Parts: sequence; C-alpha cells; structure tokens
Amino acid sequence: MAKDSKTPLLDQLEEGPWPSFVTEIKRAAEKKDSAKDLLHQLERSYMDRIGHWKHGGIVGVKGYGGGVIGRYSDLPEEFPAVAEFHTLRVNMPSGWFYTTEKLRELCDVWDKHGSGLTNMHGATGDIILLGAPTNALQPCFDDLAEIGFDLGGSGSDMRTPSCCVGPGRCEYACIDTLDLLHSVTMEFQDELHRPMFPYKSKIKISGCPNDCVASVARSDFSVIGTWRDSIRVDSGEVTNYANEGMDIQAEVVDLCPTGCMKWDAGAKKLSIDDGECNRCMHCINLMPKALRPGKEKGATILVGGKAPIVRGALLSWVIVPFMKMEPPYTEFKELVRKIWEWWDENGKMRERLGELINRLGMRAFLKAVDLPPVPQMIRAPRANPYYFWDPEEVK
Amino acid sequence: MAKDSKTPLLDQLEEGPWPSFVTEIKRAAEKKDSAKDLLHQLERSYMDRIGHWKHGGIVGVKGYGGGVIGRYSDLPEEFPAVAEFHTLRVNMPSGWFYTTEKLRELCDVWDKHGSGLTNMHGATGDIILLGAPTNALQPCFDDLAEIGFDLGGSGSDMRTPSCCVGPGRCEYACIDTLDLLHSVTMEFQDELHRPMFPYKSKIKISGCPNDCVASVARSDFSVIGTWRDSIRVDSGEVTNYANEGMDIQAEVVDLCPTGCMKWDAGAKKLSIDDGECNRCMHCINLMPKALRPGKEKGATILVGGKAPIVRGALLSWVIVPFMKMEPPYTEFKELVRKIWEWWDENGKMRERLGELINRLGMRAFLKAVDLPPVPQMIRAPRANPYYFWDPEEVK
Amino acid sequence: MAGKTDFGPPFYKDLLPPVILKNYGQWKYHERVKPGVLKHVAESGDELYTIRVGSGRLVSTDWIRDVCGIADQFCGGHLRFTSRHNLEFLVSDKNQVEPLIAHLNKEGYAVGGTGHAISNPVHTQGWIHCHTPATDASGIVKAVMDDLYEYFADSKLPAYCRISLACCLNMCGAVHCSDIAILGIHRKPPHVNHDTVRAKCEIPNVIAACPTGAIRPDPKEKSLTVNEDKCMYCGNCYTMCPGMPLADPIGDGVSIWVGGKISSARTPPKFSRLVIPFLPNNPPRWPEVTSAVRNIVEIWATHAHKHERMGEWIDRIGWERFFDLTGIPFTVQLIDDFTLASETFRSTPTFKW
Amino acid sequence: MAGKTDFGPPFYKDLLPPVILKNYGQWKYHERVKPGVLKHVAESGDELYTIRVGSGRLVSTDWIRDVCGIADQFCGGHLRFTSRHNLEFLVSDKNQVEPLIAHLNKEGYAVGGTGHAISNPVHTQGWIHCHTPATDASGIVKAVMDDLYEYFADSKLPAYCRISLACCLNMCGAVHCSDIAILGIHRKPPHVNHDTVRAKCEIPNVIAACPTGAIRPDPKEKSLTVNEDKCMYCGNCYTMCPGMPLADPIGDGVSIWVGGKISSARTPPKFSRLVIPFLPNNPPRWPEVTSAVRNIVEIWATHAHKHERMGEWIDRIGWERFFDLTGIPFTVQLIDDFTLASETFRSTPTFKW
Ligand code: SRM
Ligand code: SRM
Ligand code: SRM
Ligand code: SRM
Ligand code: SF4
Ligand code: SF4
Ligand code: SF4
Ligand code: SF4
Ligand code: SF4
Ligand code: SF4
Ligand code: SF4
Ligand code: SF4
Repeated sequence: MAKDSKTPLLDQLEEGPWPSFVTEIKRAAEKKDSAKDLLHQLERSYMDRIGHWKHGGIVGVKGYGGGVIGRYSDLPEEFPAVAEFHTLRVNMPSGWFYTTEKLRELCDVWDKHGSGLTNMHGATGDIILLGAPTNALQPCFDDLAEIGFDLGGSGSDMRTPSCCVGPGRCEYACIDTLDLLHSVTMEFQDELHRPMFPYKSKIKISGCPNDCVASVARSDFSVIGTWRDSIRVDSGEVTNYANEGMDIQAEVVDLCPTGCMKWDAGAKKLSIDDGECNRCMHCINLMPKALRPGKEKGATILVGGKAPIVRGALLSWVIVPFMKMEPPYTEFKELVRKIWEWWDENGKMRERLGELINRLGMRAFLKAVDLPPVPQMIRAPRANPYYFWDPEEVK
Repeated sequence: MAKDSKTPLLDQLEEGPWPSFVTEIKRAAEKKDSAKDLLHQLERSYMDRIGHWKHGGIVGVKGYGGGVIGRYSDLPEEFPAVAEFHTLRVNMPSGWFYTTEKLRELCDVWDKHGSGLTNMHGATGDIILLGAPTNALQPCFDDLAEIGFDLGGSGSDMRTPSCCVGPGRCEYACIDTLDLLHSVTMEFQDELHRPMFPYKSKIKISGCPNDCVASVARSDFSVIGTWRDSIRVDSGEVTNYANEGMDIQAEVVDLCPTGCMKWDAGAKKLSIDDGECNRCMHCINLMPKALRPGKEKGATILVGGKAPIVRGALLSWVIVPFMKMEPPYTEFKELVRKIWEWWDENGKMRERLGELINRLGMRAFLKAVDLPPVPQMIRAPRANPYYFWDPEEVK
Repeated sequence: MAGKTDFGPPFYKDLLPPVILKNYGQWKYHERVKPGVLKHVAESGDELYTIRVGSGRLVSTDWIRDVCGIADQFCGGHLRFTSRHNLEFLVSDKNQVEPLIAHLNKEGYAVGGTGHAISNPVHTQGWIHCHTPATDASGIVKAVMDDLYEYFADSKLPAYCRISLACCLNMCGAVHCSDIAILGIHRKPPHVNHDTVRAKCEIPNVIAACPTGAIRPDPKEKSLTVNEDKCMYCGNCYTMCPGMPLADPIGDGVSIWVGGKISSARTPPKFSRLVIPFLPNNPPRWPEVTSAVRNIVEIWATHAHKHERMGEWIDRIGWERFFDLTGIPFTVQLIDDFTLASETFRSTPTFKW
Repeated sequence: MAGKTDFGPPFYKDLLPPVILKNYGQWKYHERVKPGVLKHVAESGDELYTIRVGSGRLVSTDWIRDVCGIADQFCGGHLRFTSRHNLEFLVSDKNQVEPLIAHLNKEGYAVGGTGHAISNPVHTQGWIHCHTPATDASGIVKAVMDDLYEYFADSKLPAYCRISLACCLNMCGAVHCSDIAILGIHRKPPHVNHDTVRAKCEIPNVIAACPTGAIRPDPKEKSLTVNEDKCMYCGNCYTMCPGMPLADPIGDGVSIWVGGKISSARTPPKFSRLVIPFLPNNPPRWPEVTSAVRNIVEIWATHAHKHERMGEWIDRIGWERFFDLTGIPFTVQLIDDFTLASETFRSTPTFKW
C-alpha cells in the first residue's frame, strides 16, 4: 500500500485470497470518473463509518415503471461524478447461462453509458449495472434493447423471477426450471415492468427440495420440483457406495427424517418404504448414482416467503402439494394471476402476500383462490378454539 | 329404565361400568329437593340440548371477596329449589389426603346446608360444594370454619393452589410439594380470599418434570421439581430390569431425547453423560428401581400458563432454571409477590400474567422482577431483527 | 366462631396415614403391581399399596360416606384423591390388598387407571352448573368412559392417554394439553338482548372483552351490536354481560382435539390440536363423540410404538398420515387463523402423499 | 429501436453450451471430483465438468472480459453464474479440466465452493450503493472470506455452511435462513429532519409504515415525531421518507445470526437466530466480526456430526449448550419480544445446565 495512497483503508482490502471488489473498482476507475468517485466516497464511508447515499427519487426509462434504482450522493460537491449514480436492473437469462459473446456485448454497452461496474448478479438475480447518471439511462436502455437485454423489476411489481440450474446440469431436476422461468417471465412482462401491486412480488423456481435458489425463504411464490411415485433405486450402485466406504446406516438411514429406510448391512440391501418417504432428498443427495427421484414429476407450490419488513420474515407455505408442470404452464400462470388479483384487491400498501394471508386468514385465501384444504398445507392443525363457521354450515 | 320415569334420558346414564353421576344425583335427591330439581332441570337440558343456568351475580360470605360461585336457574318457577344454587369452593388439604373422620364432618355440614352434592374435586383442586341458596352460604361457611375448612379462590384473586402427591408417596419428588403448597396457601390468604388482581392467578406445584398436577399448562406460576447433579444409578437393578425382559436399548436409550445414554448390551452396562441429560424423567420412569433423580434438588419456576381466554392458551415459560426450595420458601414467595406487583401495576383487566408478558415483552418483565436472562429461558433465540437498545448501551 | 377467616385448609400432616408420616420423602421406588394397584417401597423397607378407583367426581355425601366406610375397614381411615379426581385407597398392610380389591369389585367400584391406561377424564360443570356450556360435561364423560372402560381397567395401551373435557372454550378442564380433548363449542354469535345489556352490563368492558373486536356500541339502542363475521363464539362477552347468550341447540356441540401432553418425559409439553371441528350434541350418550374418540384411541394404540404418546406418534408419522389412518376428513376449520397461525403452516415441500 | 419494450431476457437455449443442449434434462448423476470441481454424467454417457470460481460479485467489465477470455479458451465460449454469484466454467472436454484449473490458479482465481464448503456469501450493497445500510457489505464479506478461505478452497466441513450478509434489516441478502448471517443493524432511532419531512414525505404513509406504531404526527411542526421507546430502528420510515435518516457511526454495526437453513434435506427450512446482538463497525477488516464468525464455524465443525448443518447441530445439543461451547454471552436482546415471541420461550423444565 503506497504511503501517499488516497484510499488507505480500502487498499487493505486488496490483500488476501478472496477476490477483491476494491481492485475491481480501481480497474473501472482507470477508465471512469464515476468509478473513481465511488472509490473515494467509499473510502470516506470507511472513515466515517456511515453511508453517503441519499434516498433515490424516481428515475427510469420510457414505457417502464421500474427497473432502475435512483441514487444520489450526499456529498455531490466532493464526488460530482456520483452525484447521480443510478443502477439498472437487467433481466438475466434463465439459470445465468451466458455465451462470452453476449457478455462482451453487455460490457460494451455498459462501458459506453455507465461506471463499468456491475454486480454479477444482484440478490434477486438481475444483472446489476452499477451507476449511471440520469441522462444516460434511456440511451443505455436503448442499447441494451438492441443486444436483447431487457430490464428487470423494481418497486411494487413482479420482481425478476429466478431459478436453479435445473435440467441444464442437474440430475435432480423434477421440473424444467429454465423453461418455466422463461415462460413465466415472458407471460408477465407487464407485471414485471409496471408497478401495479400493493408491494413487490417474487417468484423463484427450484428443481427439487434442495431448493438451490432459496425460493422458500425469499419469494412470494416458491415453485419446488418433486415427485409422486417411488425413489428409483439402483441396487448395484448402492452396494458400490457401501463398498467404497460409505456408512449407509449412519450417514443415510439414520438421518432419514421419516425413518422409512432400512439397510441390511449383511446383504448390503437398502429398502425404502416409499409411502412414508417425504422426499427430503437426503438419501438421494448422498448417493446420486444409486438413487433418483421418481418418474411422476411435478411441483409443490408454496406462497408467502419474504424478508422481515414489515411484520416479520416468513417462509413460504404449501398451497398446492402437487401440480404438473408442462408447457405452456397454464394452470400455474392462472393460479398466479388469481392470487395476484386477490392480493391486489385486499392488500394494504407495503403488505406482501404472506402478510395478507396472515391478516385475513389462510381460509379466506384458499376460498378466494379456490383451493381445497388438505393436510399437506399444515405442519399441525390449530391449537386454539377460535374458529369461524359459515352460517350456511350451522343448520 | 321405568317406562314412566320422569328422567328417561338421564336414566340411560345409570347403565354401564363407569360410575354414574346420575345415580349420585338421585341419591342426593332422596334427601334434598335441590338435588331433585337439579336432576329434573338437567333432564330438561338433555331434552333441549341447552343449559338452563343464568349468569351468576355476586354472592359470598362475610370478609371474603371470593370462594362462592353464584348461580341461578333460568326456569325458577319450574325448579324452585335450584332458583338459587350457588357453589362453595372449599380449599382442599395438600395432596388431597383425608381422614375419614374429616370427610364425614364435611359431609355433615354439607348435608345440613346444601344439596348433598359435591365435586371431589374441582378442576382447580377445591372441594366443590355444589348448590346452596344464598341464605345458606354464611351459616354453611361458619360451620365449615368450625371443622377447619376454609374457602378457596374465585374471581380475580389467587386461586386455590394445588400440588402433586410428592413426598407423600412418590420417590421422584425433588421438592416437598405438600409442605410448599401449605406454606404458600397460608402466606397468601389475603390474596386468595380477596380479589385484588387484574384477573385470576394460579400456582401449581409438581415434584418432578412428570408434572402430575399439570402445572405447566394451567397455572400462572408453575413450580416443578428438578435436580442439578447426576442421576443416581444402581447398576445391579439396571441389570435386573434387563434380565426381566426390558429392551433397554429400544425402550430407554433410543427414547432419551438428548441421546446422552449408552447401553452396552453385552456387559449390561448403562452409562449416562449427565452433562447432556435434560432431566426429562423418561429413563427414571421406566426403571424406578435402578435410576433416581440426583441429590442436589430444587425447582424450576415457570410462569404464564393458562387456558385460551383471551389471547390464546399458553404453556408456562421458564424464568428461574433452578431455585432451592426449603422452608420458609422466602425466595419463592418474594418472587411471587414481586411478579404480582408488576402484573397488578401493568395488567389490563382480564389480562393474565402470561398475556401481559407477551404484550410488554419478556425483557421488560425480567428487568422489572430483576431476573438475569439465561439461555435456559428460551427454546431458541429470536429470529426477527426487531429488538431494542437502551440508549445507555449505545455509546 | 363467626368471623373467623383466613385460617387456611386443614394441615396436611394431620391427615396423612402413619406409613406416610413415617416414610415421608423417603420413598425409594414403586412397582405397578397390576392395573389399579401401585406399590411404593420406602428406604425403610415399608410398603404402601395404592388401589385406585374411578370416580364420577360429581358425588353425593352418601358416596363419600360409603368410601369412608371402606377406608375405615381396610386403610385405617385414610384415603386420598388424585389430581384427576380418582379415589385412592392407601393400604399399608399387604394382606389387605386383595380383600379390598375383592370388596371393591363386589360393590361395583371401578378399579384401574394406573400405568398405560386411560385415567379419569378431567372435566367440568356443563349443564350441571355453568352458564356458558356448549355441551354437558358429566354426561359425555360417562358415555365415553363406559365405552372405553377396558382401557381404564387394564393397562394395555402403548403409553399414557389422558382424556379431558371442557364444556366451553374457557377450558376449565385444561383440555388444551390432552392426548384427547373433548371441547364444547358454540357456533352461533351471541344474541344481543338490549334490555339486559342496558340494565346489567358495562358496555366498555364488554367491548374490550372481545378478542376479535367484533363488538361495537349501538348508540341508538344504548346497547351493543355484534359483527357476526368477526365473532368466533368464545363467549367472553357473555361472561362479562348476561345480555349476550350464545347457547343454541343446533349451534352447540363438541369438537375433538388430539396430541397434547403435559409431562416433559421424552418430549416437551404440547398443545392439543383440532381434528374434528364439530359433532352434534346428542344426549344422553353422544354416540358420535364416543365413536370418534374410540376410533382415535384404537388407531393410535395399533400404530404407536411402545411408550409413544398420541402427540409423539403423530409427530413421527405426520398429521397428513394421521388423517389418513383415522379416516377423519380434513376440513378448513382445522387450519389455524388466529394470532400464531403462521407457525402452523408447512414451509417445506416435504410431506407425505 | 427506441420504444421496444417487454421483449424479455435473452432466450436461455441460445446461451447453453452444446453438451447441455444435447443432454438437457438427461443428466444421470454427478460426482464431486475435488474441491471446486463437479462432474455431471448424462444418460448418453457425455460428461460435463464444472469448475467453480469465487467472485467478489462487484466486478468490472474488465473482469467480465477476462473470464470470457478464459471461457473462450477452455469452454467453447460458455460460462454461467450460480445462485450465490459464483462463476462456473463449463467444460465438456475432460482434458481441459486440469489445464483450466492450472490457469485459474496461476491467475489468482479462487477455485472452490463445492460440497461441504463455505460458498460465496450472498450479500448486498452496503456503503457501495444503498441509502439505508448500517454497515458495508462487500468489505465485510471480503474480510470474512479472506479469513475463512480454507473452507472455500477445501470441502472439509461436516456439512454445507451458507454465510450471508445484509447491510440492514430489509435483508436483501435473504440472510434470515442462513447457517451464519451477518446483519447490519442500527441502534438509534431516526433523527427527524422536519424540513425534509414537510417537503418530501406523505405523513400518513410514513406513520403507517412503522411496524411498532412509534411514529406520531407533530402538528406543530407539520411533521412527525418518533416515540423513541417504541422504535427498533427498522428504517422503514426512512425508506418512505428521506427526512428520517438513522445511520450513525456509533449506533450502527453488525449482528450475528446462526442456524438457518433453506434446503429440506433431512430437516425443514429454518430461520437463523440472533446470537450476537452487536459488533461495532470496524473497517476495513471488521476483526470482531471475522473472529466471531470463525469461532462459530470452528466450534460447529468440531462438534457436529457428519452431514449435520449448523441448525441441526444446535437442535440436537440445545441452545444453552451452543452458548456454552462458543463462549458467546447470552444477552437480553436475544430473547424475542416481537409478534411470535411466545413460541420461542421454553415451556418445559428440561434443559441443560
Ligand atoms: C440490489 C439488491 C441487493 C444486492 O446488492 O443484490 C437490493 C437492494 C435494495 N433493496 Fe432489496 N435488494 C435486492 C434483493 C432483495 C432480496 C433478495 C431476493 O430478492 O431474493 C430481498 C429479500 C427477499 C424478499 O423480497 O423478501 C430484498 C428485500 C428488500 C426489502 C424487504 C422486503 C420485505 O418484504 O421484507 C426492502 C425494503 C423495501 O422494499 O422497502 C428492500 C429494498 C431495497 C432497496 C431498494 C432499498 C430501498 O428501500 O430503497 C435497495 C436498493 C439498493 C441500491 O441502491 O441498489 N429489499 N431485497 C437486490 C436486488 C438485486 C437484483 O435485482 O437482483
Ligand atoms: C368449577 C370449575 C370447573 C369444574 O367443574 O371443576 C370451573 C368453573 C368455572 N370457570 Fe374455570 N373452573 C374451574 C377450573 C378452571 C381451570 C383449571 C385449573 O384451574 O387448573 C381453568 C384452566 C386454567 C386457567 O386458569 O387458565 C379454568 C379456566 C377458566 C376460564 C379461562 C381463563 C383463561 O385465562 O383462559 C374462565 C373464564 C373467566 O375467567 O371468565 C373460567 C370461568 C369459570 C366460571 C366461573 C364461569 C364464568 O365465566 O363465570 C365457571 C363456573 C362454573 C360453575 O358455575 O360452577 N374458567 N377454570 C373449576 C374450578 C373448581 C375448583 O375451584 O377446583
Ligand atoms: C396420583 C397422581 C399424582 C397426584 O398427586 O394425584 C400421579 C401419580 C403418579 N404418576 Fe403421574 N400422577 C398423576 C397425574 C399425572 C398427570 C396429570 C394429568 O394427567 O392430568 C400427568 C401429566 C399427563 C400428561 O403428560 O399429559 C402425569 C404424568 C406422569 C408421567 C409421565 C407420562 C409420560 O410418559 O408422558 C409419569 C411417568 C410414568 O408414567 O412412568 C407419571 C408417574 C407417576 C407415578 C408412577 C409416580 C410415582 O412414582 O409414584 C405415580 C403413579 C402413576 C400411575 O398412575 O401409574 N406421571 N401424572 C396423579 C394420578 C391421576 C390419576 O388419577 O390418573
Ligand atoms: C450451482 C447451484 C445451483 C444454481 O443454479 O446456481 C447448486 C448446485 C448444486 N447443488 Fe445446491 N446449488 C446452489 C445453491 C444452493 C442453495 C442456495 C444457497 O445456498 O443460497 C442451497 C440451499 C442452502 C441451504 O439449505 O441453506 C443448496 C442446497 C443444496 C443441497 C442441500 C444441502 C443440505 O444438506 O442441506 C444439496 C445436496 C447436497 O449437497 O448433496 C445441493 C446439491 C447441489 C448439486 C450437487 C446438485 C447437482 O446434482 O448438480 C449441485 C452442486 C453442489 C455443490 O456445490 O457441490 N444443493 N444449493 C448453486 C450453487 C451456489 C454456490 O455458488 O455455492
Ligand atoms: S434445486 Fe435441485 S434440481 Fe435445482 S440445482 Fe439444486 S439440486 Fe438441482
Ligand atoms: S428422500 Fe428423505 S425421507 Fe425419503 S427415503 Fe430419502 S432420506 Fe428418507
Ligand atoms: S410430579 Fe413427579 S413427584 Fe409429583 S407425583 Fe408425579 S412423578 Fe411424583
Ligand atoms: S432423564 Fe431423560 S434426558 Fe436424562 S438420561 Fe434419562 S432419558 Fe435421557
Ligand atoms: S368450561 Fe366453560 S362451560 Fe364448562 S365449567 Fe368452565 S366456564 Fe363453565
Ligand atoms: S362470543 Fe366472543 S368473539 Fe363473539 S362477540 Fe362475544 S366476545 Fe366477541
Ligand atoms: S439490506 Fe438494506 S442497506 Fe443493504 S441493500 Fe438491502 S435495503 Fe440496502
Ligand atoms: S425506524 Fe422503524 S420502528 Fe423506528 S420509527 Fe422508523 S419505522 Fe418506526
């Protein structure tokens, strides 16, 4: 670290084995004033132990209500190149697959209009183009459109949905996550681009209960692949795992949450009582060569997941135990629309779907969207006696 | 059942192996008009499928604010002998132990003043003297006092506390439940007899975590015996259980919730990692000859248990993991007083202690009653980030 | 003596049998000799036999005198009651045990309730004495226990099974943590009697008492109105105000809850959970209730592991399997919508079909 | 082309490498070849090697071009990113695997993050770009991962360990279900700037946004006041109204949460739970945070069974034992007092000393 460095604190973050974002900012700073001012404003934050951004006003591009996050420095005199420093959220392709060609096109556009800094990717999944002045937004978007990149969501709209790698590379995928994602994104372009809801709404799609896209925790609609029939067992491969030293009793059978597996250590025979299996994936995860999900595949739909604002974080809740998921995914899309309609009609401002269901009751929700109550929806029935009767039922 | 019986429905409940309350009412009805009218009013309820009692006004005996439940028939013309049919709640002795002499005295008093019907006992534990007119209450109480029976609680007071049989007959008792109960009852006579609180307050005392008096579910103060040291093991007796056919691995070790036991089937040796034992009692319950609670005994204090009214049922919560329990039980009594004071100051009408803690927060409660936070109080730490800081702490 | 107050209950030590006084706190172990009979052995070697007898709880003074007679004959004039209202004869002379049991059998007493049995259902007043019941208490208990008597008289279940009953959701029977709870419920909102309300009720208190905020002032009537959509028939308003009765022959009935537990043995205490939202009041023998209870007991007894309480069994197999095995239909009322509802929803795709 | 809208993201099929297009949905099994390297085998027998590379996520276009160059050289011009922002090189020719890794090592890329490792922490903007942060994001992540690098580069933990960071309790990093969550927190109420409030804020919306009802109108100022006792610094009001900033060099810092989980493998998803309520912001390397995280990771790694996630381990041993083993002091902030608080209290005398 040079003695006369102007960023002595940040410079320390160029050391160490983990890739350094400071190095990246510095690389961009060589070409872009905004990146340079970002670096120095950040150094100031490191000294002050406080952020130096102001609440963003509404900025955007023509025809869209979202996709851009406005941001202003609170030290614009000192750091004029980041006085306006808005980010564009660019909708990533399904599964974050790229050709180098496509990525280079993207870099060219961004070098032309913005700071040259990005997040690959944002926590929702978008490509985040990090920092451009207001007047660069429209031209930047126009150039993005040219190379086939559209904006993602922000504000009270459907946010950019995302999915796990699924059939692209994973043998566990019970649904075509990549295709479903693309189809859903295309279906709901209007909802994605024009805030129209009480608050944000997120859809995430995982191919199996491992939930590699964390849908259950951070999406209003969690779609998780599963199967209805039996785990497919290749006994020979089970034996191989055992022979290679896996302690099948301790590592697999004893950790099966339903206790539905038996391991005959002498005969090296594994048996599964599939009726009692809850498809937790553990045994399959440990022995992917020997065990595979069943063949009658589909998805469980859960709703309501979200972060803590305003009434506390929620994990999504099962509302459809099993739905076939085949193009054009009409049943799923119709369900989403129906649920949005109910939410839109009943939700207060800044009330996510899960909070609305909590406020009005799961029963009202199920009735409104016409789903039958089944025990798979619950962990346990109610423990309190405060339940309602329809006067019709009391005769 | 006689064809011309006037209680054809109730008569059917005289059949069958379980003791019949109808038979009991009929026995009393032979001597008492009120019992007879009770029988017939009840038959009417069986026909109408509806109760025939009116909300009770306030009735009682001199010097006391509680102990009597007022009750009036809503068919006083038809059943004049139960037009007024109040019950007296009589404080039972610790552990519901009686001499026949004492019980006969009680019967004599009740035959003199009331219906001759009782509940042995009420759900709170009192002797319930079931049904007397208003003018009989005072004389009845005077005669009760004569034979040494005092009233129990009702209304917004301390309710009659109760305890398990404990050291009277149970080898598991870690505290002297009978003595503690008597001492507490005597200490809080004023609180028991004169409603002074926002709502009812209950104390129940069990000698060990089996909780045979269900304190955790139905008392604002649950006192449950426990120990701090190691389970006492008589290895010879363990072996005997095994020899007599107990499958110690399956029935004991595999059901131990902490997994802290090991059974060497060959050597017939049981070992316990006492540091990890949570004193659930299961192993002791199964092998009382072989295993016994440790020697360093005391109680865990839990508070807040209650039925659903108004905000939902609660189980009591640990607030003191371990308290020595020796006469005169000063520490416990002082804690109870302190908690009552806080509740009295802050509680709304009809707000039980547990609900108040829920409303104001466990932290406010602990601070007010000066108890240190320890992890034994919780099942898990908070999952939401909505916590407060004292400005003093933020410096 | 008039005016004497606050003297408290009889002193327990004056009521204990000699064998207990002698061995107080010095009990060493116990054995379950046979159904209904416990043997406690003290450090001193002394033995105490307990013979447990079922009680209808609602008993006459004649009955008390009867059992006192028996206690005089066999137990030196000592007896006790249990926390579940059973009667216990305390016998210190081993030779008296069998004669006592023979006598009890001859006189028709119900001996049992120990060990892995169904003991006396804790219950409440019902139509006998309360003003808010949605059902009777003693009647259902009698019908259910007649039906399940074999499980009281014998200890043949996988584990304890505690049945309780409360005739309204005040839950005086503390049913909320029972293996099987029978709970009276109302299903119709209170019917407001304006005259009574005006005469007898403090309007702000009644409004405040409603957990769901269903009650509003009715300024025109100087009384109250109930928003029927919000009312879940808890009867709190009626407790505060006699002008708001909600009992109704059609509306009232019984709900069934399962899987609760008090003891901390193996697993912590648990609340009971709703499985049958409504069964009609069908006195005198409530056949719908007795058969629902028997079905649950028997399915549990058939499927549970040894020492596995109802709730522990259900935790192991899952609620979806419970509904499957018992054949009980899953209805929307079972899904929680009160304060902590979200804790009961399933946040995982792992469940059984 | 101006005015073209709603055309959506690039079509994924146009971006998949040939081996994936050919074997799409036909993958048979995978092996974890070594840390950072996965091998997927298709029904057809085709193999696909994935080499995973850690990314700082905040990257320049130069970096993107660099990795594109590598992908051109070794992967036929194809690459992808993961749901945790790692970079993955997709190699269909087995012979390219080792040369690629050698190249990556030479160029200083971080290969790892597969299997029982600590993968890339999902994180957020922090002082880089957001207006509500209580801490920086990228800086802490860099410091923590430098410190824990061995667990990224090697797969030597008992199970997955997911670390996430969010710079305020909006939790954009979705940290609430992480094995270890690092969460920025404010500890001082918003400082009301009346002029800004008057000029820029819709007062009713701001009031409505406060989860604790701490905000009242201030009619005199035509602005707002905050009841400081009720404020828990969520920053909701600031999101609605720039006149209520709450950032503060002393007040702001970091909290640590543990035991969350997303996957349903073995046990259902779980929330993370607070174990350290506050650590100061100490840039550039937040030593208090890195050592707190390392301590937790190591205690877990030492004590957990194989395949036992952080939360599963804690569930087995109990929270009291967790605090014991880690030496983390138990403070009153850890006790819940929000809506579902009572669910977190202990209703049993069974716990460990
Ligand atoms: C950029 C991003 C963080 C990142 O560095 O990756 C982000 C940044 C912001 N989030 Fe977020 N959120 C981002 C993903 C998330 C996620 C994760 C996810 O989507 O999977 C969550 C949790 C999941 C969820 O939605 O529940 C998330 C939960 C929030 C919340 C709380 C929402 C709630 O219901 O609890 C807010 C508060 C709000 O909406 O006012 C919020 C608000 C914000 C705002 C807009 C701040 C504000 O109040 O104006 C941040 C703008 C920062 C900036 O200047 O760029 N952000 N936010 C992520 C979006 C990138 C992308 O599009 O790919
Ligand atoms: C007699 C008894 C039932 C019985 O048949 O055994 C009983 C009877 C009544 N209870 Fe109870 N409760 C009785 C034990 C209980 C218990 C069990 C216990 O104490 O262990 C509970 C549950 C534990 C608890 O307190 O949480 C109980 C919870 C209630 C409640 C709900 C309290 C709550 O906070 O949820 C009410 C409602 C009220 O207070 O308005 C209530 C109210 C009533 C009233 C006074 C009805 C009323 O609202 O006016 C009943 C009078 C009936 C009558 O006419 O005799 N009773 N009540 C029990 C008292 C006998 C005794 O003293 O031994
Ligand atoms: C007499 C009584 C105490 C009293 O002061 O009256 C009592 C007495 C004994 N209980 Fe109990 N329990 C008594 C009510 C309870 C209750 C309360 C209740 O049912 O309302 C419970 C909690 C029930 C629950 O968990 O829901 C209770 C949970 C236990 C347990 C734990 C059972 C379990 O595995 O969960 C044991 C241990 C055992 O059974 O080995 C136990 C064990 C015992 C022992 C063996 C203790 C001993 O060493 O003497 C006693 C004989 C039990 C038997 O019946 O075989 N006692 N016991 C109560 C008899 C009530 C009755 O008439 O049936
Ligand atoms: C590439 C990626 C999907 C994607 O579309 O990007 C992915 C890929 C795989 N996951 Fe995952 N998971 C990915 C994020 C996740 C997440 C999400 C997260 O961490 O935010 C989870 C949930 C984490 C949680 O529970 O908190 C996740 C939970 C799992 C599990 C369950 C682990 C467990 O025991 O709880 C498995 C099974 C296993 O590890 O055997 C799994 C298994 C796998 C397999 C083995 C699936 C397969 O057969 O190909 C893949 C390689 C895993 C590895 O790294 O060794 N994947 N996986 C994600 C890589 C993120 C990264 O860069 O590290
Ligand atoms: S969620 Fe399942 S299908 Fe998707 S990548 Fe993860 S393991 Fe594969
Ligand atoms: S998927 Fe899970 S529940 Fe099913 S057999 Fe495998 S380990 Fe058991
Ligand atoms: S609670 Fe414990 S001490 Fe009391 S009777 Fe029951 S088993 Fe014995
Ligand atoms: S008391 Fe419970 S936790 Fe302790 S050793 Fe016995 S069974 Fe295990
Ligand atoms: S449960 Fe209800 S109806 Fe029954 S006695 Fe208690 S308050 Fe009365
Ligand atoms: S019965 Fe209960 S919910 Fe209905 S109005 Fe009365 S107090 Fe309210
Ligand atoms: S977590 Fe908070 S501070 Fe960080 S990016 Fe999200 S909203 Fe901004
Ligand atoms: S920071 Fe949150 S709690 Fe505090 S006043 Fe603002 S909105 Fe309310």
